[in-house]
Parts: sequence; C-alpha cells; structure tokens
Amino acid sequence: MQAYTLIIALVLIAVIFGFFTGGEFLSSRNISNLFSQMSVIAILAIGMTLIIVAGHIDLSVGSLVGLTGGVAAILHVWYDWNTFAVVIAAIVVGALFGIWQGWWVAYRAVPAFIVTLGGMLIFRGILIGLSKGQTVSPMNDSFKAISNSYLPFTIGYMLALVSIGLLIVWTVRNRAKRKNLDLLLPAPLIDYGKVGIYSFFILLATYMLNRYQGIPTPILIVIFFAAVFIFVSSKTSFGRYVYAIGGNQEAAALSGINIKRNTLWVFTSMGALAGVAGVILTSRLNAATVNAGNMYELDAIAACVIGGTSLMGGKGKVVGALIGALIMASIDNGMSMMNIETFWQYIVKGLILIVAVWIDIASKK
Amino acid sequence: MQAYTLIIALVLIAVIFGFFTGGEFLSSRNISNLFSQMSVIAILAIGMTLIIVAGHIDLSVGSLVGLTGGVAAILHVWYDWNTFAVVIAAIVVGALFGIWQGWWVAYRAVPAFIVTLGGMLIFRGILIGLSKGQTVSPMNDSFKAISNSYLPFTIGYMLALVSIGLLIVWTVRNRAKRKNLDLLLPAPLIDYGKVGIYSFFILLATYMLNRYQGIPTPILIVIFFAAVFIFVSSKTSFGRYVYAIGGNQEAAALSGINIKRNTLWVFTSMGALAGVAGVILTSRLNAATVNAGNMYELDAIAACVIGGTSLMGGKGKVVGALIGALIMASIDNGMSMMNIETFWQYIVKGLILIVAVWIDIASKK
Amino acid sequence: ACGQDAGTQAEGTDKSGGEKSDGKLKIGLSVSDLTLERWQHDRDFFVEKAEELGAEVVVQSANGDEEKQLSQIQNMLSQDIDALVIIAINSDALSPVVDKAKSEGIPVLAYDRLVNGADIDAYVSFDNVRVGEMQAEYLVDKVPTGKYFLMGGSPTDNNAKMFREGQMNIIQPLVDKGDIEIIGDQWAKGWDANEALKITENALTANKNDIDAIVASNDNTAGGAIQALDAQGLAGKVVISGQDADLAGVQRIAEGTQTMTVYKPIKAIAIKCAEVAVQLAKGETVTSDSTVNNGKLDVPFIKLDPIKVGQENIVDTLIKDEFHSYDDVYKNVPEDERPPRP
Amino acid sequence: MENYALQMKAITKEFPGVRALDNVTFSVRKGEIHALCGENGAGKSTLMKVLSGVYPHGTYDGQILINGQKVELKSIKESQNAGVSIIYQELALVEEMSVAENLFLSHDLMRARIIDWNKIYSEAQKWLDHIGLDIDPQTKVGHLTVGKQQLIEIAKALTQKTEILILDEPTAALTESDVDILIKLLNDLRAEGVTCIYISHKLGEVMTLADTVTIIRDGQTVSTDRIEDLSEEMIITKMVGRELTELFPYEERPISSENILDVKNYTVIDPLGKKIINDVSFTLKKGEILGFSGLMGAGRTELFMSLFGGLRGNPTGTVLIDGKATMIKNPADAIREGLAYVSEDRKRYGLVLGMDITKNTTLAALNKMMKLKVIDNALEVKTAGDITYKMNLKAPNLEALVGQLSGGNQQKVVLSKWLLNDPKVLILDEPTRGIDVGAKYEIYKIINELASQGVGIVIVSSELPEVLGMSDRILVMAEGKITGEFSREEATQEKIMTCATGGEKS
Ligand SMILES: Nc1ncnc2c1ncn2[C@@H]1O[C@H](COP(=O)(O)OP(=O)(O)OP(=O)(O)O)[C@@H](O)[C@H]1O
Ligand SMILES: Nc1ncnc2c1ncn2[C@@H]1O[C@H](COP(=O)(O)OP(=O)(O)OP(=O)(O)O)[C@@H](O)[C@H]1O
Ligand SMILES: O[C@@H]1[C@@H](O)[C@H](O)OC[C@H]1O
Ligand SMILES: [Mg+2]
Ligand SMILES: [Mg+2]
Repeated sequence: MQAYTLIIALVLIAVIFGFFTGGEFLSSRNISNLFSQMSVIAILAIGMTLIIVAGHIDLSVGSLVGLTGGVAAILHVWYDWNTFAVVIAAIVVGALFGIWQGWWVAYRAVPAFIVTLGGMLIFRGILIGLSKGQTVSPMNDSFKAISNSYLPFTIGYMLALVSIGLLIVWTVRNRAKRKNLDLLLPAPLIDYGKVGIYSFFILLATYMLNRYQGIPTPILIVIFFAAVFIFVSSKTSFGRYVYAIGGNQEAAALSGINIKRNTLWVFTSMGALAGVAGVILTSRLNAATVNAGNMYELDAIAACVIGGTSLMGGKGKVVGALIGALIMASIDNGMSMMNIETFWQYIVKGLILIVAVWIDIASKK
Repeated sequence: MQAYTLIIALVLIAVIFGFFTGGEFLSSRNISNLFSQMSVIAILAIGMTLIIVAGHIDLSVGSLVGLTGGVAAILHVWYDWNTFAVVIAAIVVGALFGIWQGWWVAYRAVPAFIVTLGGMLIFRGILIGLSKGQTVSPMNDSFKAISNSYLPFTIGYMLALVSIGLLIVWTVRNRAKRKNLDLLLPAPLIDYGKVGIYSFFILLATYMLNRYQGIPTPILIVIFFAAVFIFVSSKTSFGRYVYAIGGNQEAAALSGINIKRNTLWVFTSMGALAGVAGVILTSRLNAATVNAGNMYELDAIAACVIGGTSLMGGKGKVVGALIGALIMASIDNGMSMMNIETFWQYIVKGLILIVAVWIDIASKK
Repeated sequence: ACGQDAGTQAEGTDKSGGEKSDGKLKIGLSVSDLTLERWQHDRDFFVEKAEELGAEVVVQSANGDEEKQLSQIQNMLSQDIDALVIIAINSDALSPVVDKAKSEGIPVLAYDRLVNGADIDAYVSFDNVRVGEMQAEYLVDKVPTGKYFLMGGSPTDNNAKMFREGQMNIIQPLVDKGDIEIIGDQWAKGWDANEALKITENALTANKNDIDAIVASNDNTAGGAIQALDAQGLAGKVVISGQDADLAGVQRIAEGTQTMTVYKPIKAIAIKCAEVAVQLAKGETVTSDSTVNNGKLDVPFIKLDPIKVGQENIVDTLIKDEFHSYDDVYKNVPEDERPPRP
Repeated sequence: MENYALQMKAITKEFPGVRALDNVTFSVRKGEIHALCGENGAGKSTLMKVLSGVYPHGTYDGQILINGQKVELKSIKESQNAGVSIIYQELALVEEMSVAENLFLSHDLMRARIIDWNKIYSEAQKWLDHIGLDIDPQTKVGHLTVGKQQLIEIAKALTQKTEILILDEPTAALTESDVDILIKLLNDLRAEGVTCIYISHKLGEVMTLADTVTIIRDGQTVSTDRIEDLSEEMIITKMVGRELTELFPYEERPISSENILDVKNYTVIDPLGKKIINDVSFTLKKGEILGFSGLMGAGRTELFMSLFGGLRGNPTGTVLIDGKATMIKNPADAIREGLAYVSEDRKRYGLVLGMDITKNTTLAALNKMMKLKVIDNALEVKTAGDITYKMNLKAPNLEALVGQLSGGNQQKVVLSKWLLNDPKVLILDEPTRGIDVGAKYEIYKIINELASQGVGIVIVSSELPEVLGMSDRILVMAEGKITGEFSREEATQEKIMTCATGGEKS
C-alpha cells in the first residue's frame, strides 16, 4: 500500500513537472541529470535509514560530507595522493568520525540529537581549519570521473540484463525452497508479475539513460550501496537487530542483543557512507568548498521520512528512502527547470514535503 | 540533583572563561551583554520546552523569528505602523503560523519534524518574497528601545525587592497551607534558606547589572515570559496536560484530555513566542534581514536539552531551558571574548555541547 | 541612562590597565565570515599591516550571522579597544552597536561594506553595486547579444542583492533594446557550488544548451556552473563571470573555462584599512576626497576600485599584487601556453 | 545427594533505597516444575533477572550454581548459553516485527551470517503449530492481542535450547483455554526433562502444575515445600504473612431497579470495515456488579473502549446513562457523563509512568483541583493523599513516580484516579491482572464498597473464578456478540465456557 502511494506521488510529480516544462522534465537528459543530482542525498539517506530505524538521528552528515570531501581534496590536490588512496581515506575518516559519534551515543548514552548537533559544528570547524577556508581544486581526471562519467551503452544493457537474470533466478529458487519447506506460496502470477514489472522498469530506465549518454556513475554507486544496505538490513543479524533495537530497545536487550555494539556499527556505517557522499560531491564539483554539504542532513532525513521511515524508530526501508530522495530531487529539479522564483521554491518545497508525508500517513489509515 | 549539575556547569564555565579573559568575562558590562545576547534564544527555548515536553520538535522557529521580525519591520518602516501595533502584528503572525503547524501536527498527524522542516522552508520563502530580499531598516526610537534600553537603577532595585517580597509571602503562605492540610513540611531552614539564596542571587544580579547601565530590557522580557510559562506549565491544566501527553499520549487521551486541542495550543504559543523573539531581534539589529534567525532552532533545542528536557517527551522544565540558553550564550560569548579562531569556536562549542549533556546524564545515574 | 554608573571607560581601564601600560593600540576587527576564502586574505593582510604599525589586532568572525556579529562587537567593546573595524555582514543591521561604540568614544571604520544609519568615522570600500556592474560589463562586452542566464548568490545575502542590482544596471537597457534575452534567473542557496551546479544543469537542459552567457555572482558558484558546462562540452564557450579572484576561479580563467572575475585588490584595501584604523585609534582625523551619505551623516569615503580580471590581465593584477603566485595560477596550464613570468 | 539444576545461594540485590533481595536461597531440582510465589514486590522478578543476566554478575551478592557448577553470568547472552531461558513479566516483543522474527530474535538461526528466511518461517510455523496458535508467522506481532503475544513469548523461550525455563507470570494475560494449552506444554516439557521455574499469582495453576513451591516475602525466602505438603490457603498465609479467610469477599446487597447504563443494539465497525462489536444490548443497574466473560479476542475490551469513546471506528446504537440518551464521542464526554474506565493495560492506557502519584491520580479530575483556573497544589496533594490512603496504597511518598511502583500499587493508583470523578458507572477491564492475592482482595473490597454506594460496576475478566466470585450477573461474549446471560446463582464455569466457545464457528 505505502510503496504504491510513494510511486503514485512520484508519477504525479513527474506528470505535473512534465506538463509545465513542456516535456523537458521527462527527457532522457533531464532524467540523467536528476539521477546525478540525487546521488549525494541518496547515499546519505541509505545510512540515515538505519540511523533512524535504530531510533536515532544524525544531524552531522552534511558537515561530515563537507569534511570527508575536503580531506579527499586536500590529500589529492595538496599532497598528491592518488585517487584510490584518497577515496579510501575519505571513507575511513568518515567511519572514524562515525565511531566517535556512535561511541557517545551507545556507550555514553548522550542523545544522538546532541552528539550529532555537536558533530555538525565540530566537523565543519575541522574542515575550516584544515582547508583554511579555501576552495580546494581541481581534481585530476580519474577523480573527476567518479561522478562525471557514464557507463558505455552496451555495458549498461548488460548490467540491466544481468540484474534481471538474477531477479528471475532468485525468484525461482525462492519459490522452490518455500515449496520444499511447505510454506505459503504466492500465486505464480503475482511473483512472476512482479519480476516482469521490475524488469520493465530496469530496462526502461536503462534505455532512457542510454538515449542520453548512458548510466551516470554516481547513480551506479548509489545502486551498489543501496543493494549492500538492503541486503544488510534484511539478511543479516546486524540488520534485524537494528530494527529490533529501534522497535523495542528493552525487548532487544532482554533477547540478548548487544545494543551498544550494534548502535556503534550503525553510526560507523553512516560515517563511512558520508565519506562516500563526500567523494561523490567533491568529484561532481571538481572542488571541495568549506560550506559543501551544508544542511544535507535535513534533506537526507526528509527523504527517509517521505520514504516511510518512522522517526520513532523500528520502521523504515532503504528502498523507501531512495524513492524519497528521488522525490526531493525531482521537486528541486522541476522547479528550477520551470525557473520558478526563489522564494516560491522555498514555499512550494516546504508545502510538498508536508503534503507528501501527510498523504502517506492518510493512506495508511 | 540535576538542577545542581547545571548550576555547577555554569559556574565552571564562568570560572574558566573568567580566568582566560583576565576577569573580563565576569565584568558587569559583559554580564549585561551576555543577558542581552541570550535573550532571543531564551525566548525560543521557553516555547521549545513545551513543544519537546509534548513529544514534538520545532525546526521552524529560526525561520519564523526571521519572518515575524521581517513583518514587523516591513509594517513599521514601509507602512509606518506604530511600534505597538507592529509588536502585536508580529506576535499574531507568529501565532497564526503556529496554529497552521499545530493543525498539521495535531489534526493531520503529520510528524512535527516534517511539518516544521517544511515550515522552515516556507517561512523563509515568505520572508524573501515579502522583503524582496532587502534589509528593512531603520526602526524608530521606540522600536529600537525594545532591545536597546536599560531599566533605571532605582526601578531595577525596586523590582528586585518586589520579587523577593513576593517570594517570601508565597513561601510563608504555602507553608501555612501545607500545614493546614497536614502535609509534609520541609524544615523551615530549608524553605527559608532557599528564599535566602534566591534573594541573594536576585540582588547580586541586579547590583551587577546596575553597576553597568541597569537591567537590559530584553532580559526583562525573557523573565516576564519565563514567569508566564513557568506558571502555565505548573499551575494550569493546560500545562499539566502537556506533560501528560508527552509522557503517555494514550493514557492522556483515555483520561479525557483533548490531545489535539492542547497540541494545537502548544504550537500556537511557540509561534507567538517566535513573534516576540522576532521583535527583539529586529529591534536589537535595528533592521530586519532575510537570513535573520537562521538555525536558531538548533540553539533553542540544544538549550532545552542541556537544561534537562528529554527529547522523548514528558520531561523538562522552563527554568532548565533558561539555564541551558545561558550556558550556550556563555560559550559563544566567552570564546569571542577570548578571541579564539573561528574554526576552534566551532569545535569547542560542539565539544562542550556533547560533554555538558553527558555530564548531566552521568550525574543522574 | 542619565545619572547611572555607566562608567565603562573607568571600569575598562582599571581592569586591563596593566596590560596596556605599554601603550600599544588595540584594534578590533569584526569579520563577516571567515569561512569564505576571501576574508581570510583580508584578515591576514590587515593584521600584518596593523602590527607593523604597532597595533594589536583582535579578530572575530560571525560566520554570516548578523546577530552574532552584533554580539561579537559588543564583546570587543568590552575588551577596551581603541578603534573598531567592521566588515559588516549586513550594512543595515549594526547601527545600535556602532552607536554604542561612538558613545564610548571609540572610532569606527567601515571596511568594504558601509554601515548605514550610524555614526562612523570612515569608510573604505569597493562598491558592491559596482562589482555587479563590472561583471555584467565584461560579459556584455564579449557577448553583446544573446541569451543570458542569471545566477544570483545566496537569496538570503544582502550583498547578493546588490550585485544583482549592479548587473541589471548594465543588462536591463540591453534587454529593453532587444539585444539580450534573459532566459532564467535562479539563486544559489548559501553560495553553494553544488546548488549552482544543479541550477546550471537544469538551465542547460531546459534550454537545450542554448545559453550564451551566465552571470554568476562569485567564483564559488561560477565553479559549480562551469562543472555543468564542462559536462556539456560548453566550458569556455559560454561566457561566465565571477568575483573574489579565488585561486580556483583564477585557475579556471587561466585555463579558459571561466571568463572573468572581479578582483577587489584585497591587499590594497586591507592595508589602507589598517592604516586608517591606526590613525583613528591614535585620535587623528581621516581625510578623503569623497564622502558618502549613510542615512545619518556624510562619511569620509576612501574609494578603491575593483578590477575586472580576465585572461589578459591576470599577471598584471593578481600576480603582481602577490595575491596568488604565478605557479599556483598556471599549475594546470601547459608551459608553452602560459604567459611570460613577470 | 540431591540433583539440583539450579542453586542460588545468599542472593542479595539492592536498588537505590530498596533491598529487593535479602539473602535469598533458592534451589531447584532437575526436571521439576518449581513455583515461586510471593506478593507484588516480593522480589520474584528480581531474583529471576539475577539468574538471567539482566543484572550481571557483580551487581549483586551471592552465588549461582547451575548443575552444581559455579557460574558468573555477566550478560543475558551468557545466561542463554548456560541454558537459561526466560519469559519476562513485561512482554519483550518487538511489535513492528513479524512473529517469526520475534521467535528467533535471540536464536542461532538469526545469528547466521546470512539469514535464511524460509528456514526461519518454516521453523516458526512448527513452533506455532506446537503451541496451537493458528497464525501466519509473517504477521506483525503488534497486530496480535496481548494473550496471543504472551503465547509467542512462551514459544520464543522454547525455541532456545533450554535446560532451565523461567516463566514470570505467563498467564496473567491468558484466558482459561490458553492456560490449558500452556499447562499441557509445560507437562510435556517436564516429561522431556526440562527444569521449569514458574511464577504466578494464580494459585490454582500453581497447585495443578508445580512439584515444589518456594515462597518469598519482602525479599526473603519464607519456605520451600513439596506441593503435597501444601494447600492454597497455606500458600496464601505464607505469602501475606497472615490468614486470608476468603478470596472473594462478595456481599449480598440490595440492588436498585433503576438502570444506570442501558446499551441497545450497539455495533462498532472498525476503520477497516470489520464488525468488531455486533448488535450488543445490555443493562446495568445502580449498585450492580456485572461480570463480562469470554475468550481472548471476544471483543469485550473493544466494546467498553468504544463505549468510553476511546476507540476509533463507527459505533451505532443507543446508549442511555441514568435514563438519558447520550452521545459519547471521546473520553472527555464519557467522563462528563459519569463513566470511568480502568483499562486492561495499565502501563499503556492507565498511567503516565514518568509522572508522580499525585499527578496521575488527579489527571482525569484536574478541574476539581482548580481555584480560579489555577491548580491548587495543596488541595491536589491532599485529595490524592486521601484517596490513595483509602486505597491502602503502598508507596514511599506521593511524589514517587508511578513507574517505580509494583503492579498492584499501580492498579490502585489507576483506581484512585477514576474514583476521584465519583463515577456512576465504573468499568474494570481485567482489574486484577498480575496482582497478588492480598492486593486482589483489597481491590475486591473496594469494588463491593462502591457497589453498595450505588455505583454500577462492570468487571471484564478472563479469570472465571473472579467473574463468578464477584458478579451479581454475568454476560458472556464471543466474536463481538453477547452469547449468554446468567444470574449469580445459575452461573457455572461449564455454562460460561459453553457460551464463550459456542459463539465460535463450528
Ligand atoms: N529497577 C528497579 N529500581 C528500583 N527498584 C526496583 C527495580 N526493580 C524492582 N525494584 C523494587 O524491588 C522490589 C522487588 O520487585 P520485583 O519486581 O522483583 O517484585 P515481584 O515479586 O516480581 O512483584 P510482582 O508480583 O508485582 O511482579 C520492589 O520493591 C520493586 O519496587
Ligand atoms: N491491535 C489490534 N489489531 C488488530 N486486531 C485487534 C487488535 N486488538 C484487538 N484486535 C481484535 O479485535 C477483536 C476484539 O479484541 P478485544 O481485545 O476487544 O477482546 P477481549 O475480549 O477484550 O479479549 P482480551 O482478553 O484479549 O482483552 C479480536 O478479534 C482481536 O483479535
Ligand atoms: O565576496 C562575496 C561577498 O561579498 C558576499 O557577501 O559573499 C560571497 C562572496 O563571494
Ligand atoms: Mg514480577
Ligand atoms: Mg480485553
């Protein structure tokens, strides 16, 4: 039900903006832009989902994106580190600061709101100190390529086909297993219908993107991390424990789940993802600036909530957060395509945010 | 216990900064400045306490401060409204937007985080639209006086004495009543000792401020609203209900409490207070600017949390929030008196925030 | 406040009298936002010069928050300074504290941005409106007719508004004449490069790349916009303005992807300000050729001209001024394409 | 040499200000069902939490031996690994998660590197079948009734490789038929050699199940006896430290002929369109005690929640209070009309746990504590003090947070809260759930007193003896309908059960 409301909202947005921009909004080129534009927030929203599901919040991610992106740029430009080393460094720095915050939350029981509000200031401060307020640029080509290249057509189609293939294999095997174990089997039509629909959309998206320049690398990175985190959240004990902790911390503790360690991990992975986002942003801008990432936390949180994650914890899905990020990016993109006046953009975005979540809530009743 | 940790923290901060500034931090003049500087956040923290106690959050207050302050300035400067009318208008506008947000939260069940995140954008957008991005100034003298004047000496002392008098009368009467009702009576020494300590601090503060130019008006406004909201939160059914709702919404509902209406009121009063803060800020700057109030919500929330308000709802005190606001303002003020470099200020403020809350939490165990 | 013990002077001097026995002058410098590259240069030059002239400088940065700036100036005043130098975040939002400084006999110098409606002693500046005009002039010169996209700065920054005013002074007549068509007008929140990047991507998409000029208000946002142009192979083909002569911006100009920047000879203004501030602190009066009315009085105005910098004059301006080094600026330009080393 | 599965020696555990366990010694033989009895707050749960690692080694004094081996359990996990499984008194389920996930939350299947969901679902199905629950393992736990949740808890403990199974009041929220399922399960486990510690306030169960009974009072061991050497009365006497002559202090009272509450053709359709209450009609007279019996999920709670205005959904039908037709849209209306509702889940619906006793007591009657629209704190404290004194509330002082009180005392706070409104109709949903015999007795006496003052009282209870023992008249519900009515004289357990199950589809 809920997933459908989201998709309906998305379609509605697409139709409205498509109409007002004379179709431009739905052009291959704009869809390609849209995916690149959403990538940074999408990466953050993936990690934020876990944070919020665990019952916390992270207000520091924007600053951490700025800091990790800045560290990457500084090492790259000032100290001539190569691209690979720099990417690893950014992720490690992000993860370390994630551990720092997670430690305060998990082992010192300081509310995440405060720890990460502090982090927001601290990380920005460190960035200003390290960069001396300067814009650090330009990156070399391999670094620039991280966010500014496209997958060649054929590889794009191949990837699409491989993923469809995996989908089919997985469905068939799962059905076989369930049958073996005597579990309830959904009608084949439903299972295979789903596969059909997903395949259709995968192909459509690939086709649209290939009509322009191919699949943009940043969205591939998003898909990769989304896949990892969807897997982690549904197929590993860590993932399930996070949901249990957020759903009922006492029950989780009484079930022998190590609350502290798992919480620490949640923040660590958020930090690492902020590092990834920092790299993408720096590459995209071909520069690191002191105010990069400012306020991204709010967009990331909004993406999660639009995607059905409950701020009370225990409930939320990575896929929802991605759709949420796409909705947010679409709003920004559509309004700027329409060349709407700035103050209207603020107002409309604010209203859409409220109404989108409201529709979602109303539809669940 | 908790109250004492807070006071100890405050004293510690005072001592440290006093030491590093060669005593300047504790000079009459700086104390006077400090109180003026904390006033806007303090007003917001008062309202935010209720919001958080009720189990919500308000991310829009910074924008609302900007908007109400802007509306006041526009009416005053562009349309020649008089100061009184303008103040009322700002408060009414604040309250109306408070109602709007409260309505979404209470009657449409949209999480306050989202409603007020939307509000943050919407209000800023309206402000940019109304002011056309311009700074609106200057105010006339009576408007300027709101934040830029001092209570004459004698009146200051008189006020101090009156409040001490009231304190004594109230204590005596309360003791008599409790005795009448056969209730537990604290030893007279404790009750009157408290009165003595409070009186001492009231007189000390008045003396210090009078040594400079007198009690600054903004802090008087803060004290006035603090008194009103302390009264409301502890002596009216509305206040009690807010705590019950935040403590256990379902139990409150089954006790016949109208959750929706009370929630609406909480947001309305927050809006009105944002209006007051907007007026104070505009008067202080003698101008309304488009980014006035930016991010004040975070300071206000931090003040509440430092002051012991639980983000889970149901728990928190206005007095605590005031002390929290004073701590936050002291940190800013002290570091600026020490002329610490910007990036260090970010880092130190972030760290103090975390550590302050941690000490508070640790002390409660 | 008549008759009250407002004796700040007395209190101030007896508290810090000891430290000041060496008679060293103390100047307070309130900076709008040290998180931006340009103001760091300003600060460094200013402090260096003032110290050379025998004064001690107290620097604070308000990070773009007007109320914070006001508070910080209050705090400086209680530190017993001899002169106050303000780089205002907002020209209109500081009068109460400046009046306060005056009432305590502390001279006030407005640095780069005028402080309106208050009693100040001198104003040293480039004109923000003029900056906007220069940006537009340069572009219009290169591309007299065509499709222009306007990308303003932060919608909540008063200066951004003033740059736009200047830009329109030049562009509007041409629009009226029909030479120039404005095809879009967007503002980059927080002067954020990523915002600028997205805005430009969308503008290019919406206009099918049919854009001839982008009027960007500073180098940071220009950088974002150029990334979008680059992706379309348009970098260097679409003219684009900037401001601040950030290293990254100047490098782009050297490489030919950015058209121009407006260089406010920061060293000049910083040094001038330091000199004037020391003069004021010593109680001397400042003379100047022109004055400007700030709504309260005619303020002595020491005017410095900003400089348009394009590929042709990088060496003569920025590098000669030692604002950036030759090697830094041409780092990414092949040796044989570089202009001669000065 | 006795063969002990568990020995706890000289256990002392202190909380700030309270010595919850004082030198307790507790020994359990292998393979027996060992009941642990005691009043609310005696320390039963605390003792079990010491054993299960909730209070890790080092936070208490004393020794624990499992199978004769000394152990130092430093975490819940270590305790689990030592073969101890516990079902806590407070439900420890994650409502947002599925039944299967909850069942295996602490199980090795969940700790696998990659979780095999199909395996978990099929295992879960087996356990559900085993305990006789007919639900899909993928249902969210939050969608189940408390009773079903309790059964899930039990199954969850069973999924562990268990040598010592602890059940802390597992039947508090169960109806008789579910209790039967549980008893059968435990008997099977005993046959398999599992040692079981059983805590319950329902002494009937203790008598049928237990091999041995240990009684503790005020944190100290009173006695350990074989069941053959005990009777219910003896257990009660040892628990409360004095003799309780009767369990149900029912008194013959004259019942007025006036209807105080008259419900006609009451139907409730929930937001999903399901008819949860189906054409219910009944009357309640002044001074009458009306019992409502039925199986878990019969709809009793929803009927009264709805009458009280606390349930979403569309009610139709008429409700007369004191002969006047009324429209109750929310609890405030209900309170105004003289209804009071003590819910079955006091922590969720009855109390603000983080507030003190005074404020909880006056919450629904705050308007009576006002002078000039201002709360008169002295009056408030006095009122709360008076009523809780009458209730014989045991608490350190009125400023103690209710969250720190024992269950029985919490229930008394809820009762006090409603009595302050001088209700005409008092609805008690499971009024003695989780409450010890002594406190139960006091609550029954209060109920009687109120009835004799003319208050109409409804007792919704899943404990048949309670309904039979206290009511003047008994109604039975099944599947949202009233399926039977009996006077005190004609009612028997068998008749009621027939009506309660008769409503079910055959
Ligand atoms: N976390 C705690 N902090 C402080 N006191 C506690 C805590 N837990 C229990 N107590 C106190 O310890 C005593 C024993 O409580 P416990 O929960 O073990 O009783 P019980 O025998 O299980 O009662 P019941 O039958 O109501 O479940 C009580 O006085 C209780 O108030
Ligand atoms: N949260 C819920 N979600 C879905 N169905 C529910 C929920 N709570 C109750 N029900 C259903 O509503 C019906 C009536 O339940 P209700 O709790 O009123 O029964 P009851 O007779 O009071 O039983 P109990 O002894 O469990 O309190 C049942 O079919 C039950 O399964
Ligand atoms: O120089 C510019 C400054 O004037 C403005 O306020 O912020 C952006 C800068 O680029
Ligand atoms: Mg217990
Ligand atoms: Mg029930």
